[in-house]
Amino acid sequence: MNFNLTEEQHMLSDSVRRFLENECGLATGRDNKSSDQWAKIAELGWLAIPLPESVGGLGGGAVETTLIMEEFGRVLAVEPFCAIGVVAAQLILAADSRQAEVLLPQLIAGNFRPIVAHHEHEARGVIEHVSLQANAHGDKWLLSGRKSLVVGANAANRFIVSARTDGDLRDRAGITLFSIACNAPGLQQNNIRLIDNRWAAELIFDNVEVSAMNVLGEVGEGYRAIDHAYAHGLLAQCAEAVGVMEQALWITRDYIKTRKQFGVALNTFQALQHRMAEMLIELELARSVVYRSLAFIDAPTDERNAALSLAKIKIGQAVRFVCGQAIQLHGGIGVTEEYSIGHYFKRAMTIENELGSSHFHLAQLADLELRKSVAWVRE
Amino acid sequence: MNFNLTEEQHMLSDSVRRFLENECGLATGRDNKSSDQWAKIAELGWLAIPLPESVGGLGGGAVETTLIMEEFGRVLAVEPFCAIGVVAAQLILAADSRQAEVLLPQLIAGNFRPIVAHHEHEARGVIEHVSLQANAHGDKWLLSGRKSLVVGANAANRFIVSARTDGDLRDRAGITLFSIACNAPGLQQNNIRLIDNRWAAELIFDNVEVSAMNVLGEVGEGYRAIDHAYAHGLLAQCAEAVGVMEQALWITRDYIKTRKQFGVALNTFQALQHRMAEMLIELELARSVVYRSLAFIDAPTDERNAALSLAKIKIGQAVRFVCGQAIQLHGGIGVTEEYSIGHYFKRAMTIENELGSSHFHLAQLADLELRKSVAWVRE
Amino acid sequence: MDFQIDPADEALRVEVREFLRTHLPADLAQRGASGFHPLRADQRRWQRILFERGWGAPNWPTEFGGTGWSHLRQFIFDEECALAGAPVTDHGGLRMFGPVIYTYASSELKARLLPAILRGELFWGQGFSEPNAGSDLAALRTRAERDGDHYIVNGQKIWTTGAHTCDVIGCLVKTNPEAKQRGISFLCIDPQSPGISIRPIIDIGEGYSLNEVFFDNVRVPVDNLLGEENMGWTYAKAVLENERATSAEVPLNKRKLAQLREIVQRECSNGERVIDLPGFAQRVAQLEVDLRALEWLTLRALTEKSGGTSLPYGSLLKVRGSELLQRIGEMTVEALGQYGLYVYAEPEENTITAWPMGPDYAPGVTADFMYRRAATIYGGANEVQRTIIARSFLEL
Amino acid sequence: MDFQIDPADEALRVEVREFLRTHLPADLAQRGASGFHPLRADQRRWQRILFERGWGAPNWPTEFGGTGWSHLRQFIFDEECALAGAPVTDHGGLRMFGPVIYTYASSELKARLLPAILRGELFWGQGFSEPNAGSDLAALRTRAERDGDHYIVNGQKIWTTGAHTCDVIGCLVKTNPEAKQRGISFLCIDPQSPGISIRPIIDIGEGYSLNEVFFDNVRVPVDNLLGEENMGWTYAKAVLENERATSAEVPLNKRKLAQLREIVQRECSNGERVIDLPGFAQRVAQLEVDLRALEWLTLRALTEKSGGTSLPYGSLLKVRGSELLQRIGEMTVEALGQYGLYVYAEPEENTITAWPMGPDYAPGVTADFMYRRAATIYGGANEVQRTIIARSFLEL
Repeated sequence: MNFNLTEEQHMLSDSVRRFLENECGLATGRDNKSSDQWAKIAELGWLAIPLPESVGGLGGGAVETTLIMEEFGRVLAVEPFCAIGVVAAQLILAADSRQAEVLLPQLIAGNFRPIVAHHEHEARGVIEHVSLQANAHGDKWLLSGRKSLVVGANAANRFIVSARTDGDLRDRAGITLFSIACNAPGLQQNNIRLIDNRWAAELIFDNVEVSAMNVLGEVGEGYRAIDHAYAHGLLAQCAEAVGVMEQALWITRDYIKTRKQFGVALNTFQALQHRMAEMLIELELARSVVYRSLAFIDAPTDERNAALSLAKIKIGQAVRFVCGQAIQLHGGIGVTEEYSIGHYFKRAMTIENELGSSHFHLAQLADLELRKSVAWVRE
Repeated sequence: MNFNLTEEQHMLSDSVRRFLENECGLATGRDNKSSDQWAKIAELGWLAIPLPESVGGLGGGAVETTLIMEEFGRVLAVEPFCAIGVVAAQLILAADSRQAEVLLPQLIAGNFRPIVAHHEHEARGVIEHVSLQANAHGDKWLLSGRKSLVVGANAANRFIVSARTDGDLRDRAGITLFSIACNAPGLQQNNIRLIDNRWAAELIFDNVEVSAMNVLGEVGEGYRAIDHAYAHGLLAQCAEAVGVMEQALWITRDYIKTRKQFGVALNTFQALQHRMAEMLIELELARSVVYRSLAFIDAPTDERNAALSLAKIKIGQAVRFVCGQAIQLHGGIGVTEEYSIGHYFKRAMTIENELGSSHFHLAQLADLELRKSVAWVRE
Repeated sequence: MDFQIDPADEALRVEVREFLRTHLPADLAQRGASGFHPLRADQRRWQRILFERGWGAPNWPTEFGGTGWSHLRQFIFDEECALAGAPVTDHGGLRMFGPVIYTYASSELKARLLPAILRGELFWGQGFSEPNAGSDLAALRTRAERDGDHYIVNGQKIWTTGAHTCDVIGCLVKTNPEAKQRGISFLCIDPQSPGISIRPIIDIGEGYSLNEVFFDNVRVPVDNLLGEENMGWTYAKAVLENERATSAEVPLNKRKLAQLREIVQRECSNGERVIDLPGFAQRVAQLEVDLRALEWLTLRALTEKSGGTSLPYGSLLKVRGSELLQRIGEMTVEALGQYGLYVYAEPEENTITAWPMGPDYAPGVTADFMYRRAATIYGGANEVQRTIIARSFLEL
Repeated sequence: MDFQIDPADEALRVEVREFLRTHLPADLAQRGASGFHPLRADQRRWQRILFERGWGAPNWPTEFGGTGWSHLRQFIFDEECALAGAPVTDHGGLRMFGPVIYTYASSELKARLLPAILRGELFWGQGFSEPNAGSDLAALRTRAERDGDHYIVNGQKIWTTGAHTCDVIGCLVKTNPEAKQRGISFLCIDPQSPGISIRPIIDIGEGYSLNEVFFDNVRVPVDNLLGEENMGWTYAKAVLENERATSAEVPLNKRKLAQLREIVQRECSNGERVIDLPGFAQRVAQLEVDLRALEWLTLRALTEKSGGTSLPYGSLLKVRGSELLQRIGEMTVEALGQYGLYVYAEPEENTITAWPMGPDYAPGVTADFMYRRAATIYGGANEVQRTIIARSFLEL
């Protein structure tokens, strides 16, 4: 057990931080274009780092992903590293090893920018919720239905869509993954800006035709890969939240040391000092559950998901508190769009609500509590 | 709408306060005797005040009860005014108007000290939970089962026992009230001191014989009276909590103005000032829900009980916070048995846990939320 | 003590509700309920409607065209208006400056200003705060120097709500720079005056209601002084005192909670209502508890005379009312699912139509939630309120 | 970075667990799990058992008879002991004074004291706090004046845990009343010395572990000075530094949460387990979340070198660990229903039998919950910890 970064990890953190600070500013995403920075990001190798060598990666793993994401959080970058480099990459890796060998090198090179279209409005955190239908039609499939909150869709040059080929709305079996061109006939894409200046889309499928060749993995067997990909996505988002909180905390610290009220600097007020102490405590507890999640990321699915739910609960609660209080300690200026701190709060809110709120994950853990027997408790 | 005490109400508050401060000290209840003060309390007329003139009372009501109970809370008195003067008296009043005319004058005089034996361990706030069985046996009844947390049992000279004569464990119908001598054969009474120095008993009934004459009200119809009595009891306890909080707050205020640390009086620390401001806010919000409950005490049962659940939630949360922080602001001395403030916290804990915890009542209100329709919400 | 509401007061509630049902235009109500900042045009229309009903100034005495209602009746009126989604009326003119005018101003000014406010023809911006005088209002530095029958005003105001659409800015200015609180005066300034520049402040809800206002040798007629020179601090205190019972914003909180309830009933997950998901009903119930407690603390404040030993109701209510607004908002955003994360730009007209995506109750919820992060800051930050409570009442 | 526990460390856990299963006497475990204060006789027996296994001092270096374990292994050992209900070992001797002795004391004192501590023959009272020096320890006033080969001690200590049953009281005393922190020394005092009087302090759990100790011209041999005169503050700081990673009391919190889980599974309401009642499972889950977060923050503190820019782990952990203890306790009391309100007097023997009423897991729960109201106060009140965090790390 060792919580110290290796030298390589230190260098990775530093270089990501330097690049993002210089090249990706706050709130760059308000105009809806696919990011200019993507080619550079690919060039820097960040997409390769967490992926295995068999697909052209550098053989890093979830630890490296969290290091990168923490830096993304720190500057509130909007580039879809998590959507492409984590969720889509892990999905492809887990779904279809043959395809992975073909597709991931292109993803690493930055040419292939797949975005996973999986979320549906009524899912509310339930991964297996898939209502979009794929019906066999000769040797093709016809997809109809809706996806929403497809974050990063504006940067995509390919969608990977989860669709139901069998079973009921929340069955784990019967979910199939399809790779679809962004301009496929019958596919309507409505882009919308999110409050944290990332862009998302609602996708409406009206008998979109997909050939059998474009099924990723086995028909009906998509759930495992989705679960795997979203586990990695959730962890990445938790790490991002740590970066968000850390930066919000230090911006606030610096602000209250200079800002005066009633003739003295704000940092001399004990109530504010103690509030900031609470913010630091929450930040470090949040960081600790990210580390804990890393210990579980390769554990059996149930254990892994329980650990991730636990992390998301703590992270969600912490990030709302830290960023909310960051605004509070700033006073009026904290509520203005042109100052930075409010944007940290907005990112906090999207993190809290995107992959199942902390309340959703608390309900998941509560279910586990109910299933524990006295014997388990005693052990 | 008028929140000012009348002159009579002022006088009542003052006189109760004076008597309790002089005659009933903190923690007088550690030795298990029925209170010496009961005759004096009866003499002062407090038992008469909330009862109607038809039973020898003075025609006051729930407002007067809350005024008295607030004073009981203030000094942490252990005399069973709530158990006898509120719960038992209201139970008799609601159960059987003929009996009430006979029994309540004696109760008012202080000779008759009935204690309601209704609570059972598994009830956890559910009023209709009665498992103790009464089986007809000729023209008598035989009672078998257990009652617990019979607060004030040590002062009783009669028990009023709820028993099931029909129906299932939590049916409202089929509950019957019996009046039973404390030394009835087959009745075992185990007294135990509570953490707040009041005394309670567990009562074990082993075929205790009761004549039909000693049924209060109609057979099987006891629920309504119990519900009424416990509504008044809950309100009384909420008012008591307000007194507990208020006194704890001012004791703490006085303490931190004199106690020094790091060379200065504690009250100069902003963090402590703000904590005390929070305590005051919680106290006054708690007082406000007691007033609100008084507006609902004679409302239809469902509305009344919803209002009381709401009050209990706020009161339970407030009293734990205020009394817990009262200890905290005292520091070490707050955790000693010989200083007063810890006892306020202990009373807080019994209030929170006696008639359904605030979590129980929150679940009750949540059930009501689920039953609301969109139409209701819109109205 | 009497905890039942007076039947006559209850009758007023019924009357107001009926009036709103029949007289509040649907397009105004739609925007009013949405959470977006009110449009001046809507406020103007609505004020005119209220004026015609005789309810133009619920908080003013009858002699100046007000209703003469008790505090409780005003509260009932506010509640009904909020629940119906009526546009917020002009807080500046009706609540902050109106009372100062009818109490302290010359009869000339009264005649010039009060009827115009009542009829919705004179809207006010609030020029109180400055960059270095937020919660510490007495530290303000905008100066007004006498020059003949004019004041020359120099300085800067911030957080000036509606400065860009108002007819007059009510400013606190320093007329005696030597004194601190005793050198402050109330001055009415025409926002079109030469030397004034207005810079928009966009809030984190991406809405526009706030401004910075810069005064560069602005000439203001001496006639525009409200009351006496250097007495502004006294007036401001009186104004703030009037606010004490309403600082929990119970009417607004009620509307927000009703909106949350509607959303958790309408939004579904796999066929189940969101309210039925684990924990949601208990969370709504807890908000209801806290709202009712605030409501009854407000009722106490409304009916109790203020005085020396009285509770600092305004501070108590401000702290918990603003927190509650944020808690309700946070849960509403969550209840909306993805729609809580979308940017629905603030519409420039009152009819809100053709949103790109989502149900009609979604637009404005998150914008308002974001804006209300300021609720624990504006009107004296909650930290300042706690200090007031501790010092003034607890004598710490 | 490596987030997996070392197999050798995991093997130690298994070994300790097995040892506890076979060597921890059942009567000791019953009291240990109950929440009542430990009995000295139990501590003596248990220390002897640990000593014989070679685990008498998990936190000492091997040269003094300790295990030489890493912080992480000590933590694993503590966890297993807590979960098994083993008696708390002598915190004073093993954690606070032992390290001062083997680091700073003369070899004569080392030889006299360390083996006796290890064998469970020398128990320590902690004479740090004074009535006016609680969280502000440096304000202490108990004086020790040199008189030949003795010190004459006058003054008063408070919150002296176990003074009535210990073999030696380790005191911080003023040897130079002019200096503040630099005038403090460590002195070992025989509680039987003439001039010492001990007054019990009963805590609000109605338990007896604390005392006031009065010193009236108590003669203490100069040999009983630990290390150098006037260096006590440095030693005390070192001692407290050793404590930093354990201040969340994760092992104790784990035992308490396990106890809560057992109670909510065993207690029933109308045939349903209490854990199945609305909200209970979510509340337990939330406690689990907070405990795991604390556990992993503790693991970081255990494995990270302390240094200049390091987090003030001790303060972070102290604040949340003590709060968690109180929250778990509060829920456990509620889960017990009526049994949470009964006074179960602290038994004077280790075998807890024949309670008047209630299940065997009830006695001690509420007593401990009450006593732990002090958890946010002792060891430097949480308010003081927040100030330390703000000043030392955030540089506010």
